[in-house]
Amino acid sequence: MTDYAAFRLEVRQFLEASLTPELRRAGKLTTSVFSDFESSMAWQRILHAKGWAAPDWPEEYGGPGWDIHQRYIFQEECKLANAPSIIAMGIQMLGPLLMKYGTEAQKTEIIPRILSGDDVWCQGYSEPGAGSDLASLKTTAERDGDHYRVNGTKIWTSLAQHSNKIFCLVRTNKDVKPQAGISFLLMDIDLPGITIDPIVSLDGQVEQCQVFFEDVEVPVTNLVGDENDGWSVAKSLLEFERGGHNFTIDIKKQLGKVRDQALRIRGRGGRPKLEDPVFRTQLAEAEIEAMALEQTELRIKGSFAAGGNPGALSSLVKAVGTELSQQFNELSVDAVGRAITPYFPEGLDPHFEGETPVPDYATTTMAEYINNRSATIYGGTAEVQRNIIAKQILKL
Amino acid sequence: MTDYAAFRLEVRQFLEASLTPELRRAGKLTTSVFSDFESSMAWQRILHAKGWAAPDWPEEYGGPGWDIHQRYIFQEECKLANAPSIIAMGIQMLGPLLMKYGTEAQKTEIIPRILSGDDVWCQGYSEPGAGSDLASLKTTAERDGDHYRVNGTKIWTSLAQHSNKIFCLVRTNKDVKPQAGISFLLMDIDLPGITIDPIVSLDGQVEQCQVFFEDVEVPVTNLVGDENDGWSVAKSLLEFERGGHNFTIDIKKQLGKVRDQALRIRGRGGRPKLEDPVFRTQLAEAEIEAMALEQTELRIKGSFAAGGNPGALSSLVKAVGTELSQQFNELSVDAVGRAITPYFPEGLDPHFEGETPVPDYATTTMAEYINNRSATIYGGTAEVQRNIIAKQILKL
Amino acid sequence: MNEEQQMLLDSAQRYLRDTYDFNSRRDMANSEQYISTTHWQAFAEMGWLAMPFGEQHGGLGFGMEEVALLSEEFGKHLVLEPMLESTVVAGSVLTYPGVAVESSHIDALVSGEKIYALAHQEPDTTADIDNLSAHAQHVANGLKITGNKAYISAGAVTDYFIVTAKLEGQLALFLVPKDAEGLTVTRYKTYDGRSAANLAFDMELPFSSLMARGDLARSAFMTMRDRAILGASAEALGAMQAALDTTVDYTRQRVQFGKPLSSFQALQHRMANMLIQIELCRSLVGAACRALDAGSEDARRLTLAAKVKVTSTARKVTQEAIQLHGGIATTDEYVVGHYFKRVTALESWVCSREDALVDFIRLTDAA
Amino acid sequence: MNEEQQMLLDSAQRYLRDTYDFNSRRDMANSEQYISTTHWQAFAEMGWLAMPFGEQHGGLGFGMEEVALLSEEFGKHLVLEPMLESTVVAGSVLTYPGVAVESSHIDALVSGEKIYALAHQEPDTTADIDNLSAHAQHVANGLKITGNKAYISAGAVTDYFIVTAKLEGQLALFLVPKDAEGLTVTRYKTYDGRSAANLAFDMELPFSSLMARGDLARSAFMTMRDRAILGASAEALGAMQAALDTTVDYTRQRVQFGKPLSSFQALQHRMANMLIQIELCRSLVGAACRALDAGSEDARRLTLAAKVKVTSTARKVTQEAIQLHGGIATTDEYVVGHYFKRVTALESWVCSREDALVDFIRLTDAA
Repeated sequence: MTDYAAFRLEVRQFLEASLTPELRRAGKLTTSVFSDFESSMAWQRILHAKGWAAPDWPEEYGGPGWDIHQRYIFQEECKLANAPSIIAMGIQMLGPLLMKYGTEAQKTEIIPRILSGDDVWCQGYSEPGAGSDLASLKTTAERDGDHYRVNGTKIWTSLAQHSNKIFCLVRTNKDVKPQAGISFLLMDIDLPGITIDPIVSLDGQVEQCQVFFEDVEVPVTNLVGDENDGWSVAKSLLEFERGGHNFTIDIKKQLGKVRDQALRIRGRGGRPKLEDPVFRTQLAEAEIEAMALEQTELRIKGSFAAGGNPGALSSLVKAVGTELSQQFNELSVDAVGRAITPYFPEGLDPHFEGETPVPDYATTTMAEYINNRSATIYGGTAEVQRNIIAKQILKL
Repeated sequence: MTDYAAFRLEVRQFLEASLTPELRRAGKLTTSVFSDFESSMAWQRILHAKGWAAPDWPEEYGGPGWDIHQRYIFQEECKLANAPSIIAMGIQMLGPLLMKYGTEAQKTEIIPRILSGDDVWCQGYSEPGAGSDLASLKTTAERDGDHYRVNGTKIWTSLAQHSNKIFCLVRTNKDVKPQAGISFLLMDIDLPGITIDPIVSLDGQVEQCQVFFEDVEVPVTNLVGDENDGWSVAKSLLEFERGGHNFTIDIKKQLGKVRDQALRIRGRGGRPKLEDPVFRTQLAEAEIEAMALEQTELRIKGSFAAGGNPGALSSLVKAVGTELSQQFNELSVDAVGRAITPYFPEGLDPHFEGETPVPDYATTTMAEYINNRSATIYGGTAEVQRNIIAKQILKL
Repeated sequence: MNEEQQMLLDSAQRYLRDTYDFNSRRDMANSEQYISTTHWQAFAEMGWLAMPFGEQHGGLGFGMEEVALLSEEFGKHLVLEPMLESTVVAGSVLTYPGVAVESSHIDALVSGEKIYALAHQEPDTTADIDNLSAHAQHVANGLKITGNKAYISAGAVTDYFIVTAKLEGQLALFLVPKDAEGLTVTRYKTYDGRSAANLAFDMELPFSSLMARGDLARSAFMTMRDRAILGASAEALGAMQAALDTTVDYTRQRVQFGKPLSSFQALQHRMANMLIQIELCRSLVGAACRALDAGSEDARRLTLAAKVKVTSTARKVTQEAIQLHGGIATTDEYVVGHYFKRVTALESWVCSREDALVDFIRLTDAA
Repeated sequence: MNEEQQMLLDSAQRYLRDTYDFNSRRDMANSEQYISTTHWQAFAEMGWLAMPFGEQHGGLGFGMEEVALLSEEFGKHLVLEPMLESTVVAGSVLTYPGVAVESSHIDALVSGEKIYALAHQEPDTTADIDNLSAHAQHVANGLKITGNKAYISAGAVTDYFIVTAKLEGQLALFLVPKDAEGLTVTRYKTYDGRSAANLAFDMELPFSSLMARGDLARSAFMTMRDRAILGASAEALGAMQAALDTTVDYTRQRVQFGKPLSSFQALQHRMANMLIQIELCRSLVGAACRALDAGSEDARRLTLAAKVKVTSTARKVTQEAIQLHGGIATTDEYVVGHYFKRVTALESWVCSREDALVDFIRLTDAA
């Protein structure tokens, strides 16, 4: 049996030695699922050198060969040590998908470059006007000899401005049921005919883009899976996206942060806000929800480990994890009060060294609150998760 | 301008003089919208002698000629003085409906007997299998000369066991759209072919019945409104039922009750539960909701008084009033804790004088909690109210 | 689930399905009897009353995990017999290491011959352990104890009460037979179809009736409370799962406005929310039981968390079950309202949600 | 609504519709200017900056009802200019009976020539009036005041700060020009597209800068707070109503799974709930304004109730508006997220929900 305590110590020592103060600052200043881009990539390169860049990957593809508990410990320690996040589109999404559906050529050419960070991938799924109804997508890829000619647009493409590659769902057949005519296609992002429009988010920053395709020629060898079979490829990816995340780790971090904030803010009577019985009770109730979520994630992990398929339970965890995380955002907002108001984006740059109008403990609070509203929208909205539960578990 | 303070005093003095201890006990021991039947009727006779049995009726029908504020004051004072409730089916529902749709004969014969309590009316609307979908009702009335022959069944008929009259919605034409073939019919409840099955409610008591009709012959003169026009008659009644109630009065009473309970129960550290800051805060939040509801009721009253039609706002008040009232039930349950458990129906009889295993302040708590779950079901469910708001106000 | 647990579950499901249909249960609840001696004997014969006891007591040595399995089934069938009160709660005190009690009592409990119940709650209070009015003092040949206890679950069928009182400023636990001189037992039914009693006492007891005092009494009490919380939570879990299942079935069959209710998206989302909340409870109750059985450091904190979460969820879920049914659910002859009444009674049994939350915060901040 | 109110509302709606479209507002918020002097001048010319002042100050003598009408429109259009901060809040203090201030200040405020704002909040605290760190003491030619203030709304465009500090253990109010010696003003933008400032000071002021102290200061402060609460509540009401209207429009147009979003019952019920909650807020805000204008005994209690209710509702409604829109609402170029940011900033402005609730309880229990 694996000695998990020893493993945790090993991870902790590695993080201690490898995380520079700038990287830790980047982790601390993270206000969404993405950290500062350069910091993320720098951290990925460090992890890659150690063989730890893709904790979930099998050893044959360069994974560390960890079991499910080791992966959890690793994630948890990274979070506690304020490591920047690793960009998910390559390692979490495309990598596993290519292992399952990719050709040999795709596996040998693409997967190593995902791991090393030589390629940065972004995801082209959503379209303006499609939203939760992915099957209604309109971007077309017409076969023309050994190429597809791609026309259309994708939206909410995170980090497209930093990426050199994009994977897309495209319509290759209009004459069948919506879901039957979709294919999964890989592209270089600098192909002629691709343009990228950054989208300013509500927090004032750019994380997402709209990508336009005008007569873009893509070799047919860039297809993943069979032509018109992109829907099943995509669905498996949605499941990675939904089930691959350990919400508890993030939420425990949030809990610690709120406690810290509520200790630093003086409430009525000059006593720490944490001693206010009403606030303390709300925090305890949220903590109990977090414990319930944690135990549910452990149940799912146990079921995975026993070879089971948690199925729609991952929808449950997605719904609860995102909503609970939003609840912690609100507790943070309640705790720090007026300190959420300053808009001082310079202070979110890990390299900034000047004075800020907002105290350390509240620097990211408002941006996190704003950005995390998306958590119940992307990767299947809260409503879609409930539809899935109603259909697949309750059979309604 | 009316001197409302003087009016309030007059009402208060009358109540002081007229409410016997037994009647007040009946009021106190009320666990649903209905008080002990005999007490209600006794109180109605006393009010009738004073000319106050039907506060909302115009003077020509024997109403006291009060304006909207006087009626509110009267209701409020009755509630505060623990008067038993007056049964609504005659005075609140059928009376105003006959004034609007009744024939002259119906007006002169029926209305005075409603007022005096000589007739006790019950309502036959719902059917098993119909629920919120009133238009799908199946009880038929076939024309046969100067009679209808009625067959079918009605359910949730409150106090049928105590009534001598019933008004019903019946289907008089099956060949048209469901809503178009409905008529509104009055019946003696002792007609041959009518049988009454009491329904035991969840609190162990009987308040509602199922009524069966087998070839019941009803004179056509008992029709209210035109044949097949029962839907518009019924709809106006639903509006009386929805808008006629001042939820704030009941809820303020509940608020006072919870405060009293929370003062009597010792919580942690032996201090009154009311001093527990978490409970006190919950109570304050509920009180603020009650204030918002009160001000909304006043807005509607103002709009009524100005000749306006509050329309779907009465759905809003019904939804909020019933749900808030349920919230106060829960606060009571939280306040008294384990004292809700004894089932001791003898203690709910206003004439009972023995010992009970449950303290005064908690005698009705559990029965109220149970019975009030129906508040969001009858008179248009909480969901139907939201459908109405979505359709009529939001135009969705 | 291991093989033993599967066998226990199978036998419980079989027995309850075959003998414990809703109508028979309802007749029993409405009768003048409080519990069925036939069922009680059957429970004893199947070993259910011996479950958590060690082999030295003729028990099966099962842990809270197995108690929870059975309690969950009891919740689904609204079982009236006081397995939790006697076996789990009283049993936990009687067998707590160091507690002074004659072994014949344990034999009587395990065989089902006698029923035991905790008498702790006092009138006009919540169940705070530190503010008892009942008090005891030494007298010539034993102890004199004076006070009132109220709302004792299963109290009408109880043979021996475990009475809490202050003795010289400390918590003390007494074993008191129902017919003790100076003890008045007022028996009555409860809204969840069970029985209860209030006690008024001013009685002299032999010294042997003092089972524990001081730290021992306190730790026996707290251990008992953990088990009561988890047994009740598991029962509530069964009740709310059954309430959801009933609701799902009903909405599939019930047609309104030309479509089954189950096809309305607003209702689908509400049932999905019920399921989500139930599953979260299931995770916490399971984890707390395993932690308790393993003697883990975080067992009590998980137990209190389970109490808080299950109490709110069971209330909400059973309310929703009634609302989604409509009128039918407000009648005595339909099952779903009985789940609502049962979980309401469980809310405050032995430990209130509020007490659990306060203790949870205390434990959390002390860590 | 009376004729004067209708005229005010009409002119506000007209002006804002014609000149304050979302894109111009967004450009202004993203520019290096904090507010539009053109708008500010227009506000002054239309008398909006004079609204609540008596005729002796060249004002219109309007009450909170009229301020609320205008604030609600400001909320719908996300107006950036500090009418609430300067006219309503600072103006309330400057014109409070007994407060010592030169009338030229009021002229400057009413004409829009100068902007005034409250500097009360301190770093690392909530806005508790009884726990100020800033303090003043008498010195040779006046007073020396020392301390820090933070997150002063409109602070970057403010000419005069109304600074709270303790003087000999009592609350005192000072009027401090932005360029006072010993005062450091740190100006910055806020997430809701407006400006703010932090102050650090260790300065000597003439005795004339002390406007009020002790009971007078306290009652001027509390009156100001009532007005700030209701102005902010009305603005939040406008913002949440606009958020709902936008959502209703959007779901009518947006097709998913072959149907407009607005036809999904689950979404209809959620929008109905938004409407219900907004209407409840509207009732409370209206009642509180009328009570304040009439000097009713229950005015403060209604005001605090409005604060509590509006704060929770505005948060929930604008969150729902984003959720029902989906991705589009998380972008800077779409209006609905800006309502969310604005009501979030209003939550803690001058008075937090928590403070309002505690004071509400205090008033209720004292009655």
